[in-house]
Amino acid sequence: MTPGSTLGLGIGLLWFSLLVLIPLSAIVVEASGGGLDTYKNALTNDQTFNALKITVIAALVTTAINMVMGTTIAWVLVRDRFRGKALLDLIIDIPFAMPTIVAGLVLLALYGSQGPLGTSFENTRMAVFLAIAFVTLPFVVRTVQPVLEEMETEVEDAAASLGASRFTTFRRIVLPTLVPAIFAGAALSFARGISEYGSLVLLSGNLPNKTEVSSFRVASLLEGGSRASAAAVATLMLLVALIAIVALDVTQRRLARRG
Amino acid sequence: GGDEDENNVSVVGFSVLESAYDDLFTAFGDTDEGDGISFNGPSYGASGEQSRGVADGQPADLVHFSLEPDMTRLVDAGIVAEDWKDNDSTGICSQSVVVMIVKKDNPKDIQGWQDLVRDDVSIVTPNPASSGSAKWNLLAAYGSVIADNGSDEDAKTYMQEFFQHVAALPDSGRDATTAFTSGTGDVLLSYENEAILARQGGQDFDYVVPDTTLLIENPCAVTEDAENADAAQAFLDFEKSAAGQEVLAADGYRPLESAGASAVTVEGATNPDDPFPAPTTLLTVDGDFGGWAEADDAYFNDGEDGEPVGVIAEIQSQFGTS
Amino acid sequence: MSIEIKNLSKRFGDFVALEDVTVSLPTGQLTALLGPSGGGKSTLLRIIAGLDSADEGSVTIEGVEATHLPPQKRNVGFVFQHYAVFKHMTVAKNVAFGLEIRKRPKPEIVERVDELLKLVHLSQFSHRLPSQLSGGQRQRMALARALAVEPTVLLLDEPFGALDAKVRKELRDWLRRLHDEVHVTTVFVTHDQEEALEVADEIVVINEGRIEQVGTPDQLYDEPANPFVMGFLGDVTHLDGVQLRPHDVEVAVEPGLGKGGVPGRITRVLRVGFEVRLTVETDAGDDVRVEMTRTHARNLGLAEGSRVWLTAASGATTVPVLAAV
Amino acid sequence: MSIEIKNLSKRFGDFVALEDVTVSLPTGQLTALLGPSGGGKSTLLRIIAGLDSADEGSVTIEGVEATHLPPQKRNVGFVFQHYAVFKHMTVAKNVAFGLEIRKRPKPEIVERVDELLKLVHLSQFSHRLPSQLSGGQRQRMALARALAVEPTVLLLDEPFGALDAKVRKELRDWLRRLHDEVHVTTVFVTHDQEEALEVADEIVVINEGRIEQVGTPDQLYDEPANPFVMGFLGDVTHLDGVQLRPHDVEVAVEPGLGKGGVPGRITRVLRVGFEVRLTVETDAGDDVRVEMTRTHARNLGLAEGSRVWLTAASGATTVPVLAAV
Amino acid sequence: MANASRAVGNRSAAVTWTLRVVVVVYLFMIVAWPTGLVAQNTFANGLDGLKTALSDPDVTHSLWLTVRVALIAVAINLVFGVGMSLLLVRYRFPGKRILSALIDLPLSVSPIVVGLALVLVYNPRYGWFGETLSDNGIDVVFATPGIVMATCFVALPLVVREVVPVLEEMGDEQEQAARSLGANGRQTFWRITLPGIRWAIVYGVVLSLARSLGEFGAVKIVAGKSIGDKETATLLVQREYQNFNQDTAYSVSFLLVLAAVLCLVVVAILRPKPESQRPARRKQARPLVKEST
Ligand SMILES: Nc1ncnc2c1ncn2[C@@H]1O[C@H](COP(=O)(O)OP(=O)(O)OP(=O)(O)O)[C@@H](O)[C@H]1O
Ligand SMILES: Nc1ncnc2c1ncn2[C@@H]1O[C@H](COP(=O)(O)OP(=O)(O)OP(=O)(O)O)[C@@H](O)[C@H]1O
Ligand SMILES: [Mg+2]
Ligand SMILES: [Mg+2]
Ligand SMILES: O=S(=O)([O-])[O-]
Repeated sequence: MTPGSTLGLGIGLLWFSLLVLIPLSAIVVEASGGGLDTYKNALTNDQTFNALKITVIAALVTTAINMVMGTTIAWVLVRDRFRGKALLDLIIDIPFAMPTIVAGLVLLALYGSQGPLGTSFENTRMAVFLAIAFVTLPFVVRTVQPVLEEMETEVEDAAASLGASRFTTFRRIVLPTLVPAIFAGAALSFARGISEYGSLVLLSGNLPNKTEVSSFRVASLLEGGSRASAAAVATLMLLVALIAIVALDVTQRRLARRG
Repeated sequence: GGDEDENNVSVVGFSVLESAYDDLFTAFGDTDEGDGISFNGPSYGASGEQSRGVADGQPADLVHFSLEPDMTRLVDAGIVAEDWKDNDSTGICSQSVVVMIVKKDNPKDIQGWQDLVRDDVSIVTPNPASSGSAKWNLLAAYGSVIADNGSDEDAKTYMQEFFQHVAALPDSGRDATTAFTSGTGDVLLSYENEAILARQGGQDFDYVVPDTTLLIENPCAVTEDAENADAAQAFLDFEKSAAGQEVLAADGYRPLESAGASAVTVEGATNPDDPFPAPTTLLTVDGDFGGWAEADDAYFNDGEDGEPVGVIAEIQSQFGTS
Repeated sequence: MSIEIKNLSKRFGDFVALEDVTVSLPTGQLTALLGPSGGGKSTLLRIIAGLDSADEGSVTIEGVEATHLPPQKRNVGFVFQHYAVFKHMTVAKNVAFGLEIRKRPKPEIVERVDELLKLVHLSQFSHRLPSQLSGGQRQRMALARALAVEPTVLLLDEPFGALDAKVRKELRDWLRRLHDEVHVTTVFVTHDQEEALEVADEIVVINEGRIEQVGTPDQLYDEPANPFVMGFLGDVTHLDGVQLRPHDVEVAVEPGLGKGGVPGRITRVLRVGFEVRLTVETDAGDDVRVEMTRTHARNLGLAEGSRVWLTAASGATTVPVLAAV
Repeated sequence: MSIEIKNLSKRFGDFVALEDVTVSLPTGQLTALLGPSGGGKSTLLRIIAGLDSADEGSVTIEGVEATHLPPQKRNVGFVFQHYAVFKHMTVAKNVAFGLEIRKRPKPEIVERVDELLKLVHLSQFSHRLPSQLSGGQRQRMALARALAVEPTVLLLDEPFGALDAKVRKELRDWLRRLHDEVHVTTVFVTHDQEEALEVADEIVVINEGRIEQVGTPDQLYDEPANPFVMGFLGDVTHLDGVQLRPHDVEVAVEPGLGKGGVPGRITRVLRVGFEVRLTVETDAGDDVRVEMTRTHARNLGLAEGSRVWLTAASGATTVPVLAAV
Repeated sequence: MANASRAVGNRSAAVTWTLRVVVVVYLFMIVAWPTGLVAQNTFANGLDGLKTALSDPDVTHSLWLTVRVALIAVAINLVFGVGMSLLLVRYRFPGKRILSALIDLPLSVSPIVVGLALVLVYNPRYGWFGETLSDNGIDVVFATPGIVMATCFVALPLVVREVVPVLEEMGDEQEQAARSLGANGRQTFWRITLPGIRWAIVYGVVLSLARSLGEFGAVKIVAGKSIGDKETATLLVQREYQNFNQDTAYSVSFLLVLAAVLCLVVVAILRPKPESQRPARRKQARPLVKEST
């Protein structure tokens, strides 16, 4: 390290701490201020528990959908050729770039009772799934796509020349290669799903025990003045985010090691 | 907000106040006192949350909450003067009553408090942890039993049934309206003015003033460290004047008696020419619940400071919705 | 019997990659497909393997009409330049893959994999992942994998192209020896003429989608069918209006009888091993390259600046310069 | 004057990459650093350039003590194996870079760049981006770029390692000629002994962080200081307890006088160009490799299966087998 | 792929079409159609909705604030992102791996948690640093700095994630070459490193911009529900929608979606074309591949 880079690192770390690390630790400290009881009280509250349950289930279900659909989409984007494919490629990123509050509005416009489909998904579990599926759509696609692009088609040729059918080649050669990327995308998708807020504001109706997710729970505890309880739930969510990041880091390293 | 602007009054109000205040700002601007005073960056939200925000440092020259305890919090924090009640209106700026908002033509025929606990009815009311409207609604419900010669035990039993029928507890009065209009619940408990405002805004529903209901009194004050105390006070005076109350009345608020405002036609009221029908029994917090200082502790204390938990808060927590 | 290719053509869009190719690759031999980059070698090999399909023509493998068989039915082993290893499987699993596909009994698979890994000297690496092997080791693994299914023919597409010179040389010898042991019909692609000359029994020279010549290494070297083959198979220099190999230029230190040779002066002497490479600038100003043994050079007392007379050796393979590519 | 390296040592953690290296690289010459992979060649070159720093020892470049100078102060041209071209700049801009950094006047830069591009035969490509050049062209550009700043020494780290065989050979000759024109002190790293033998004036053999021998190509080839150098500089075979070069084995078709030579039978005959490579299996069961000219082989009538007697040629460079690496 | 082989390329037409249709339908139902509806709703009454919205000073205020905040946040993240990427790729220091993992953290933290975290530290009354800062006249929470910080937080990893892989792939050889040609550290950065990563920076910036323009939850917590000069466009969308002004909500949403899609189009145009549009890889790669073990 040169003196210049050490200074740069210092400034960078200071900003990162002020912006991210210290505030996130403040949450843990706030929640731990009242000892373990704060956690216990917060988490034994039925409404909180249900909110966490709904959130985890919704995140898991949508992540599972994303693993299948995301891989399929990535496959089609890399291996298929047809007119308008570039447009599809663009569309994938829209959920990432679109403001979440607008995402909720947009889904409401189609799937709400005033939408052209005649479905009235607002204030139902369906709405929660839909919103989370929308915002997490790009993650698996965007992690799997580059791996598929990198993958030498020669490997599939090799499997074919060794007698493997196309399905066997996919199952035994292609899929195992994609698995780390699929899981990396799934980790991101799950983390995002579990923390979703904006897209649900106008869509989910925030019904306790029914469509209320953990972010809303934190917001409402905060609005109700229960900062410690809010921090306790937030700590739990942070933990999940951390686990997701570690999982991501590990899978990426494994991918790299495999070379 | 608007720190840069010398004549700007920053307003912090409870959630449903916005459109009435917009009209008041305009009317005040036309008066001599109001000339040149601006109201950039007003903030509206659940009353309790807004009050906590100001206590936590959100800048405010003028605060207007749903109910007294939210003002008391600021008095305790030294942000509002102890003597904020020492005036003609005893610190109150606007009045209303608790009403029941129902679907168009009242398909479930909801007329009174007992109808709310019928099997086929689900209720939307905001969350008392953050919302002022919620506390008014719940007290009205509780009081309706007492007024019907019920005991406290009867009232508690009723409240238990009541909570079983609650479909949603949104954060603020306004959120509750949004939830109801987007299809949640059969009945929404809210301010009469909110019902009228929503109908003015084109929402297609009816509302019912039950026979027994509670008088809502929303307190207001200029803060101690207001950057623009004079302007804020001038606005407050205007709000409480006959002219101000007439503006508020047009937006669905029941005028303060002390102002001597003349009657106005209120679009959106069930009967625009007799917009504010008197209920058979009108409960008041001071008259029926011993004042807010007592009532808040007795009914809504969440027990966080180790004090006994309020009656309603306890029932609510049994249903896991807090 | 053998691999029979008849009137094969292949186009990519407008581009003709193979044009009416007819050739027979003999059973049990090691045949090299030699030619410059883009000549169509890989395309031909991939069509034999069924990894690409021809536009016209037919392929018969050991008597079986294979033109329309999918790759997995051809019983052909294919080894790719960049190995195409299955990265997520151990070495042993890679080798076992084809056998598992064929649902061979477990013990048989284990035994055969052991045997093959011994053959390619990778026994001690059987539990490693390919990423933990060197390039040469990976290529040997790819070979073992291809051999595992006992293919009737083994096709190798520039099997050593991605390796560095030293390893390439080693693997070359090793392939030759392996073939002498296993004797499976083998076709390998290369664009390195030395590799072809050293390893192959028979060489097929392909250029621009056409076959230029087929023959043993000696035939190709001594009797090139055309200037292209001559130039591609070895060094060529120009002397007196003909192309010939540098070692076919005879050097004299005084003018000979008759025409007397082309006079010139040595501008550079380079010794590599037991060979000496000279650059001679003729009086006409051309550079001629000459190769001879060190002994011969010493006997003639050649050094930089020496005056010499050059002639083509009798019996030298020569081609007129004008026709040169 | 020259590059003087004194008692240089370099460790990476526990690993000793260079151990007490002392060597002097002569001014104006083309010196090769030759050695196997991992020997420490790049490390030494990078320390000379200032891109790495030594743990101990000193570096003097053309009389200037340079041990602690940063790279930009050493006036050293460095050419990287993978070219390290500036991808976003045109060829001309790449070459001009060092001059622009030195704030030379515009017209001078233009003139010098033109001149250099002419030197490396890239004039017509001056406006292309590096991605539009072939590997060989990129490497020539990298060379021009390094030469632009008129370095006192030019360092090349396996300059042709990433190129394919044919281009590598071309560039090798070209580098030799370029050096004869420019005469800047040049050090280049290679692990290909043929490249070193062909191009260098002087060769430094490095192995495992130590210098094994320094000398001219002929010295190294004829008088290797130890078995490692012998083995690294050329093919080696074993005969009768000694190591020697295959072309130093003499072949007779009947037993000679006295000891009579080692009897054996030819198992393989391989002709590459004008050379013939034989494998002889001695009666003791060893394989001996022999090289001779084609004429010689023809005169002796050698073929697979011929019975022969082998002796070491008189004057052959030999090393006892036991000491072999 | 250019050399899609027969074994790989010509899967049965049925499978190809099924996958294609499934993907197109899914994306249409989940993304394309709903997004299109925003435009449709915005222009239901021609340009009136948009005109009305833009004549409301609160709307213009919020749009202007959003743009300003986004630009500041992007600028901060740009400097931080490029600097951090260089450090992470080019230098070794203890804790590097942890840092590089932690930098991704903001991607998976709930915006509400972000808001709460910032409030806990920067609130002027009880925040860890808020009191001191506020005593010195620096307001963070309930003021623009807080909104900027919240926005910085959520978009923090985007530049780093784009730049790090490019820096890694680029290697340091070009930089060393520049050093050996006489360039000092600063010259090397501006003339070699920066041009080498400029496209990655552009993508990072454009993605950050899209994300910053759209941040909602964290800002909502930090900004204090104030209308007008401390209300960002997304907060306004929520308020207007809940105040029964759907036309304004749709108009502002439309503008935000337009900005997001524009960002994506820019990225799509700038990104290097995928493999299929370059010359065949196997040929291109050959001279460069050297096996290492
Ligand atoms: N999938 C394809 N699409 C278009 N052109 C192709 C395709 N595959 C090969 N070609 C072209 O066909 C010609 C022959 O290619 P082929 O790969 O057979 O050459 P090669 O002799 O193997 O060359 P190399 O030594 O470089 O591998 C080349 O010009 C190549 O560009
Ligand atoms: N930065 C480093 N960290 C740790 N070890 C290193 C580093 N650089 C080089 N080495 C080690 O030092 C030894 C010498 O490396 P060097 O690159 O000088 O070898 P070389 O002779 O150039 O080999 P090659 O021909 O493969 O390029 C090698 O074993 C290498 O692994
Ligand atoms: Mg090929
Ligand atoms: Mg090296
Ligand atoms: O704004 S409320 O306090 O009425 O929710």
